[in-house]
Amino acid sequence: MDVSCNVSSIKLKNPLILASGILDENGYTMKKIIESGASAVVTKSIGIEERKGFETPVIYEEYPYFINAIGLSNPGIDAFASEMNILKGYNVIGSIFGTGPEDFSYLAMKMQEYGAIAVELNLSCPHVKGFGLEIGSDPDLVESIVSEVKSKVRIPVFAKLSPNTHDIIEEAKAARKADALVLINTLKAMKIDINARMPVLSNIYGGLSGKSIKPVGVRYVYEVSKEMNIPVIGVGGIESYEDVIEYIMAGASAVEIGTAIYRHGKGIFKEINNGILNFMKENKIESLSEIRGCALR
Amino acid sequence: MDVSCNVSSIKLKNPLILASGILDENGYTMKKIIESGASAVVTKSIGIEERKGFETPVIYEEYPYFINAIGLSNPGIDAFASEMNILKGYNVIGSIFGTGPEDFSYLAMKMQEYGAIAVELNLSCPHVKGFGLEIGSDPDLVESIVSEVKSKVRIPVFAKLSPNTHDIIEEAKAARKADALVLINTLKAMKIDINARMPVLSNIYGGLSGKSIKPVGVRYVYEVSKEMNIPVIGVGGIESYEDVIEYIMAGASAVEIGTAIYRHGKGIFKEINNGILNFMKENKIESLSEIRGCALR
Amino acid sequence: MCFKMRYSYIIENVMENENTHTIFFDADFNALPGQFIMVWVPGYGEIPLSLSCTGKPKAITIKAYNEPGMKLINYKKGDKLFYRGPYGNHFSLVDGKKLIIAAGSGIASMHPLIDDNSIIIESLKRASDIIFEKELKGRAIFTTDDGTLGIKGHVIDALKNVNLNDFDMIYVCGPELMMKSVFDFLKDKNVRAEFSLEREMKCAVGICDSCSVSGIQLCTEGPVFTN
Amino acid sequence: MCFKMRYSYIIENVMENENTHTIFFDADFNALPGQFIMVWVPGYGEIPLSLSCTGKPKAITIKAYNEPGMKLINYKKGDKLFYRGPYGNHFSLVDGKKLIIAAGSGIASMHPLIDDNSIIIESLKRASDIIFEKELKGRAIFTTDDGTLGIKGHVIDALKNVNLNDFDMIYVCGPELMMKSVFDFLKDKNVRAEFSLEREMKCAVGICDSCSVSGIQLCTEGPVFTN
Ligand SMILES: Cc1cc2nc3c(=O)[nH]c(=O)nc-3n(C[C@H](O)[C@H](O)[C@H](O)COP(=O)(O)OP(=O)(O)OC[C@H]3O[C@@H](n4cnc5c(N)ncnc54)[C@H](O)[C@@H]3O)c2cc1C
Ligand SMILES: Cc1cc2nc3c(=O)[nH]c(=O)nc-3n(C[C@H](O)[C@H](O)[C@H](O)COP(=O)(O)OP(=O)(O)OC[C@H]3O[C@@H](n4cnc5c(N)ncnc54)[C@H](O)[C@@H]3O)c2cc1C
Ligand SMILES: Cc1cc2nc3c(=O)[nH]c(=O)nc-3n(C[C@H](O)[C@H](O)[C@H](O)COP(=O)(O)O)c2cc1C
Ligand SMILES: Cc1cc2nc3c(=O)[nH]c(=O)nc-3n(C[C@H](O)[C@H](O)[C@H](O)COP(=O)(O)O)c2cc1C
Ligand code: FES
Ligand code: FES
Repeated sequence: MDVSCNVSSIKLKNPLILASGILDENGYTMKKIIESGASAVVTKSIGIEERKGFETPVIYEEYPYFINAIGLSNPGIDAFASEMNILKGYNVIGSIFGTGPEDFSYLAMKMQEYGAIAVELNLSCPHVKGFGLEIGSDPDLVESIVSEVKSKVRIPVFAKLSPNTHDIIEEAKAARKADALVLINTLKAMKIDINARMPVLSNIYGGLSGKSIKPVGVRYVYEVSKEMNIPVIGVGGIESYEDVIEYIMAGASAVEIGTAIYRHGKGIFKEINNGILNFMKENKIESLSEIRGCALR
Repeated sequence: MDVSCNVSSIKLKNPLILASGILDENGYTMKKIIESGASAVVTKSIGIEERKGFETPVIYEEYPYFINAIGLSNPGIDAFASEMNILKGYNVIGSIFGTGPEDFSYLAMKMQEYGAIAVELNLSCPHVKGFGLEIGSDPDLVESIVSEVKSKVRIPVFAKLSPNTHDIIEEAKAARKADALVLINTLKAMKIDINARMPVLSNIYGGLSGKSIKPVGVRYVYEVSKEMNIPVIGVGGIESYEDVIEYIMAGASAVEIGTAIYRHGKGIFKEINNGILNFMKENKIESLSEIRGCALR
Repeated sequence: MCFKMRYSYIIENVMENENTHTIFFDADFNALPGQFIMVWVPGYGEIPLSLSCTGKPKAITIKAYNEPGMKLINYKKGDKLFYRGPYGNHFSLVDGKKLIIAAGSGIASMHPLIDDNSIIIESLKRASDIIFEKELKGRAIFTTDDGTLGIKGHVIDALKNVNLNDFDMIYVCGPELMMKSVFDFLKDKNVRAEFSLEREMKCAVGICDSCSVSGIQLCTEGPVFTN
Repeated sequence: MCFKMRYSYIIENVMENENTHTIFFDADFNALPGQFIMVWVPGYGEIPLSLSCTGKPKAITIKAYNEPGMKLINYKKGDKLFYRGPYGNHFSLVDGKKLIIAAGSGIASMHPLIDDNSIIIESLKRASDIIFEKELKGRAIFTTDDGTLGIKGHVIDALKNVNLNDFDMIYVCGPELMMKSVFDFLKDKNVRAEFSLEREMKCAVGICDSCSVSGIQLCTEGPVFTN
C-alpha cells in the first residue's frame, strides 16, 4: 500500500502536512513535527518585517470552536533564516504574507534561497487589516501576486485562499497560475464572554479553525476540484484519518493539519497515517490515487 | 425583570423566535412552538409556486455539524394561506424567496394579507441555484428588492443575509432600508461518506447550521451592529441562554433558534427563557436593553 | 444522542414475496419494536424503514415501490447497509396477550412483537402477498380482498369475530384508512391499543415538519400513538 | 479536555509585599503543584500564573510588572477572576525530604510544596522582597543581594553549605540565569532535581510555538523538567 502523493512536482511520503501558524515559528519544533510523521511542514506566515502580533488573549478555545488572532506575529524574513537553517534537508514549505506583488516575490525568493521546497502565499488571513483577507478578495491583486511570484522562483507556488467569500471559483481562477491551491484558511469569527461582557480576543475578531469548519473546507476542495483542473491541498478541521480520506475523496492531493494538534499532540501524524493504512487495507486500496476525487459527481 | 424586546415596531414578550425552515411548514406545528414559549415564529421560506425540494437525503447530522439541503420545499404562497389561517392572532413572520423585486413584493403583500406581523426576505439560502445566495451576493439586486418590498407593504421588512461573503458591510448597506437585518443563514458546506464514497446529500452541497457556526454568527451581528445603526436579529448555533446573551451583547435585538430543536426539542424556548431570567437576576439586570450591545468596542 | 450515518454489513437477504425482502444486518445498537431507521441507498435516496427484527441480528423488511427500495432489495450478503437511527418511540411491551392487526407491509414493524402470546389479524390483497408465513402459522387470521386466503374482506370483518377483552394490548399498523377504521371500531370499546403511523419523513429528527400531524412530529413523538 | 474560559469569585486578596499579592479564589478544578492557569484580565490581557495554592481555595501569587498584573493586584473580594486551565505538567510529589530553591516570584509555584519535610533556599534582592514569611519561618535559608537578610550573595552561596544527600528531591524555580547556575552546580552530584521554566506563553495549549525550547513546548510538555 502506498500513501505517498504528489503535489505538483513535489513528492511526499504521505499526504499529511503541518498547516501554517501551528508550531512552526521555531526550527527545532518543525523538525520534531517532521520526525513525528508529517511529510512536510508549512512555516508560520513570514513577512518582510518583524511583527509582534496582537496582545493576549490571542486564542479562545471551547471545543468544537478554536478561534485565534495571533496577528501574523513573526520574526521577519531575515531573522527567519536561522530557523530555516536548522531545517536543511527537511521538507519545508515557506508561508509568506505581504501587501502586494513586490513583497510576495521578495519573500518567495528568500524562502527559495533558504531551501524551501515550495512557497505558500497566504492570501487569506481573516483578522489582520491590510493583509490576507483583504488581498484575497481582490481577484486582480491575487492574479498579479501569483504571476509575479511564479516569474521569480523555480520552486512550486501554492496559493492559500480565503473561505470568507461568496465565489470561490472566481478567487480560484484568479490564482490559477499557482501550482496548487490551499483551501481553506480560517473563517472570520469571534467570542464574547458574557460574564466579562466583552470580546475575549484582544483583536475582537479572529479565525475559526478546527472541527467546526471541516464541512466548509471539504466543500471548497470539492467545488474547486470539480470546476478546475488544479491540484488542491485540503485544510480545515482535520482530526482523524476519516477526515483525511474525506478531503482526498473530494479531490485533495494532500492535506494540512493544524488545530487538531492541541487535542491530539504531535502524535496525530503517525496516528492518522496508521488509520489511513488500515482503511486502505480493509478496502483493498493500493494507492491514494485510486480514491482521489472519487466522490466528485 | 423584563425580557421583552422590540424589533423595529414589533414588541415581543421575549427575544426567542423560531428560525425559518425548522418546524414551520405546518400551521399547527407553528402554533405548538409559540405555545412552547417562542415569542414569534418565522415561516419556512415560501415562494410563488410549490417546490418539492431536493430528493432525500436532505440532512446530514454528526454533532456539532448539521447540514441541510431541503431545497426550499414549500407549498407555494397560495396553498400556504390555509396554514396562515390556523395562526390568526399569533406572531408569525412570513419568510419569502423569489428571483427578483416583483416576486418578493408579490409574496410580501400576500403574507401581509395573511396576517404576518412582518416579512423576512430570504436573500441567502446557500444551496439552491437562482435563489438566495446568488441574489444575496448582488448588492444592487438586494437594494432593489428591499426598496420594492418596503414600498409595497406596511408591515416591517427584515432582510436575511448570507454569511457566505467577504464583505458583510457592503451587503448590509445594500439592505439598509430594511427595518431589521437577520444574520446569519447557513454556511455552504458538504459531507462525503467515505464508505459510500459519495456526497451524502442528494444535492451535494447544503447549509451548515447549529453549534459549529455560532462564532461566525456572533461576529456578523457584532460587525454590523458596530458599523451601522439598524436593528439586527441574531441567528446561528444558539443552543443555550448563554448563546442568546452573547448575541444580545453583540448587539442583537432578538434571536432566532433553529437547529438546536433537534437536540433539545420544542422545550428549548422555555428552558432558555428561564436561563435568561436567572442570568438577569444573578447579575441584577432589569431589562435586556441594559446589556444589548454592551460588548461593542 | 448521536445519529451520524453508519453502516453495517448485510448478513442475509430473504425474499418474502415478489417485491418484499427482509434484509438482516449485523448491527449492535439497541432498539425496541416500533422504532425505525433511515436507510440510505447511496445515489438513490434515503427512506424510513421499521426494524422488523430488533435483536441480533437486526432486520428491515421492505416492500419495494420506489427507486431506493428497488435498489435495496437487490443488496447481497456482504454489502454495506447505510443508515442512521434508530429513531422514534416504540410499542409498549406487555406481558399478557397481544392482538396484532396489520395490513400490507405494516406487519414489518410488528414482527418483533410476534410470540406465543400473540394473535395476528392480517389483511392482504391476495394470498401471494403473505410474508412472515412461518412466524404467522397457527397464530393468524387472514383477510384478503379477493378471498384467496381466509376471510374475503377487510380487517374489521375479522376483528368483529374476536373477543377483544381477551387481550392486554392491541397493536395496529398499516395504511391510514385501515388504521382509521380500526380506531373507529375500537373507540367505544374499553381496550388498550397502539397505532404506528407512517408519513413521508425527510429529517427524522423533528425539524423539517414533513411528518407532522396536528403539530406533532411522527418521527420524534411517534410513530406509535395510543388510542 | 476542555479548557474554555471560566471564572471564579475572589475570596481574598492578600498583599505579600509592595507589588506582590496572593489572590485566593473559589474554584473546584483539580490541580497539582507546578501547574499554571492563564488568567484573563478583561481589557488588559492574559498571563500565565502558577497556582500558589492547589487545594481549596486555590490561589495565585503575582508580582505585578505589566498592565494585566497591575490591574490584577487591585482585584477585590467578590470580583470575578477569569481564567482557563490548569495547564502543564507538575512537580513529582515525594514522601521524603525536599529542598526547595527559589528566587524572586519563583517561590509562587513551589508554595504548595512547603511542609514540615522541606527546607527552602530563597534568594531575594533585599529583605523587604520576602513573601510567604509565615510559611518560610524556621525552614528557610535566605540570600540577599544587599545582605539585608541571611547570606549576602546568591543561591549557590547557600547551596554550598547544604548536604544535598539529605534530600529526596530538589525543586527549583526562578529566573533562567539562576536556574542555569543551580543546574550546573547539581550536574555532577547524584541528586534528583526538577526545574520549572517560565517563558512567554500565548496559547498554553501547545500550538503557537511561542514557549518552545529545542522543539519542546513548555506549556504542554513542561513547565517542569528533570535534571
Ligand atoms: C416510520 C416509517 C416506517 C416505515 N417502515 C416501513 C417498513 O418497515 N417497510 C416498508 O416496506 N415500508 C415502510 N415504510 C414506508 C417506506 O418508507 C416507503 O414506502 C418508502 O419510503 C417510499 O415512500 P414514498 O412515499 O417516497 O413512495 P414513492 O416513492 O412516492 O412511492 C411510489 C408509489 O408507491 C406507493 N407506495 C409507497 N409505499 C407504499 C406502501 N408501503 N404500500 C402501498 N403503496 C405504497 C405510493 O403511494 C406511490 O404511489 C415506513 C415509513 C415510515 C414513515
Ligand atoms: C508557566 C508560568 C508560570 C508563571 N507563574 C508566575 C507566578 O506564579 N507569579 C508571577 O508573578 N509571575 C509568574 N509568571 C510570569 C508572569 O506570567 C509574567 O510576569 C507576566 O506574564 C508578565 O510577563 P511579560 O513577559 O509579558 O512581562 P512584560 O509585560 O513584558 O514585563 C515588563 C518587564 O518586567 C520584567 N518582568 C516580567 N515578569 C518578571 C518577573 N516575574 N520577575 C522579574 N522581572 C519580570 C520583564 O522582563 C520586563 O522587563 C509565570 C510565567 C509562566 C510562563
Ligand atoms: C493559531 C493559528 C495560527 C495560524 N496562523 C496562520 C498563518 O500564519 N498563516 C496561514 O496561512 N494560516 C494560519 N492559520 C490557519 C491554518 O493554517 C489553517 O488554515 C486553519 O487553521 C484550518 O486548519 P485546522 O482546522 O486544521 O487548524 C493559523 C491557524 C491557527 C489555529
Ligand atoms: C432544515 C433547515 C431548513 C432551513 N430552511 C430555511 C429556509 O427555508 N429559509 C431560511 O431563510 N433559512 C432556512 N434555514 C436557516 C435557518 O433559518 C438559520 O438561519 C440557520 O439554520 C442558522 O440557525 P441555527 O443554527 O439556529 O439553525 C434552514 C435551516 C435548517 C437547519
Ligand atoms: S421527518 Fe422531519 S420533522 Fe419528522
Ligand atoms: S504557549 Fe503556545 S505553544 Fe506553548
